[in-house]
Amino acid sequence: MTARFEISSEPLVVDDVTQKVVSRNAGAITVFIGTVRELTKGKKTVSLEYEAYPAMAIKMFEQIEREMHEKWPEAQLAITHRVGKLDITDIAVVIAVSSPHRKIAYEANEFAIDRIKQIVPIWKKEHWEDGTEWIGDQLENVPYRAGAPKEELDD
Amino acid sequence: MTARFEISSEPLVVDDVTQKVVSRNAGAITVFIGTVRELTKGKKTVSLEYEAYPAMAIKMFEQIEREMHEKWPEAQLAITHRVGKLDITDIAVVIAVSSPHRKIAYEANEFAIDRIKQIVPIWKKEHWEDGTEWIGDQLENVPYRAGAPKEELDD
Amino acid sequence: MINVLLFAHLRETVGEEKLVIEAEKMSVSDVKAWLEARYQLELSTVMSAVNEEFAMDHTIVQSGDVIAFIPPISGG
Amino acid sequence: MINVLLFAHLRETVGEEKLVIEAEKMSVSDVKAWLEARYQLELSTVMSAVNEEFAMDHTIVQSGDVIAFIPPISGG
Repeated sequence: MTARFEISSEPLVVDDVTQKVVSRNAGAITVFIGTVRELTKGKKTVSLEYEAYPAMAIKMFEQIEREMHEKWPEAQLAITHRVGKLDITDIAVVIAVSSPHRKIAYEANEFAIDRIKQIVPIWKKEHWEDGTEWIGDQLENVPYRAGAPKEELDD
Repeated sequence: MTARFEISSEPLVVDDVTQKVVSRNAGAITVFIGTVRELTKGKKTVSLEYEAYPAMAIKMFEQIEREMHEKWPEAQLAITHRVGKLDITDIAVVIAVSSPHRKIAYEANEFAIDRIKQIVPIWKKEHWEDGTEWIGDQLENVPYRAGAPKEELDD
Repeated sequence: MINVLLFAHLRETVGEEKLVIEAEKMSVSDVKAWLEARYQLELSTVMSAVNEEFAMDHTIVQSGDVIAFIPPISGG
Repeated sequence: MINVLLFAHLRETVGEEKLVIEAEKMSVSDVKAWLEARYQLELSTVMSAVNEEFAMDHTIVQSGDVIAFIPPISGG
């Protein structure tokens, strides 16, 4: 079986990620597909670039899985995050969660994307018509201590 | 463009449903995949059979879309429900929701499946090793009046 | 004439998915009574739809209309 | 020797994605000071990871370890 957590420089295929969580005991699979949108806070994105620290990103995906299993032992998780240059509507991340019951599949999936935005070392560079910028919490001024970094609230 | 709401007797292809909600303004797509699970309340399902009242089911999907737009005007919705005989892990329903922001994509998707289970005329017949039964709320004894029928809580 | 659609266990009990009643005008209750008089059915708690919209027991069904009986649903 | 990984704007500012410091043992703070002395960087608020685990300013980095600086993340 393919690894359930991946960083990929190739276009993502949603079904490849979903297949990893299919189970005879799953009545529900939720999939989150993060896509590149054109407008953020009124500014027009031309393209995006994602960079990752792959070895650590995979470890953080595994940590998210452990945290998820503490809350929802029956849920199964698979995540692939894209790196490289992406155009509008391209897929940046796919998260698939299966569970016997649907409520947990929604909750665990949303938990996973929230935690990805907190602890997984991946960076996005916006390319606008008039320039570029590495996105992050520009106001962040407290280094990571015991807990998680502050959550990004921009999407 | 293909209709966003469908009843299909062919195996469902998740990506066909997801593609219908792709948008340059969508930063998030959530997909719910309802699959046939083997065990329900400890009883082993061999296969399932779904029957629909297609014309009315499509109207009810459209009603769910209207209700969704009242709450979340920017969300887009597509639903396909399977009918006929299904085996374990086969897909019974696919719901795709896109939205500029992820929170709404999760909420609107869960709203859609909850409402499907309340108002869309589709019936499931369980085939066990020792018999069959049409599933429904066997305790339901109040006909539909102004509101919605009681929600099914079994999955 | 009034078209009656049956689904799930109602369809199986009656052995037909569609019936026709030769009448100009009936209430939903009348149609339920008509069916109960002919088949082993208990329809007092079954929902109905007239022309694909949920209906009430006192809703009037006209010739040409389609009335469907909707047992407790279990889709999704 | 200590391996230093740089990402995003830190990588672009330094012009390298990897640096090597010839040292047996340093704290994360020491590495930050070493980088700040050589490049136009302000690292006091930047997170770090030692061998792929988040680390503290007082965490000790040994020869052979990998220390990575993690600017505010923006994946997902």
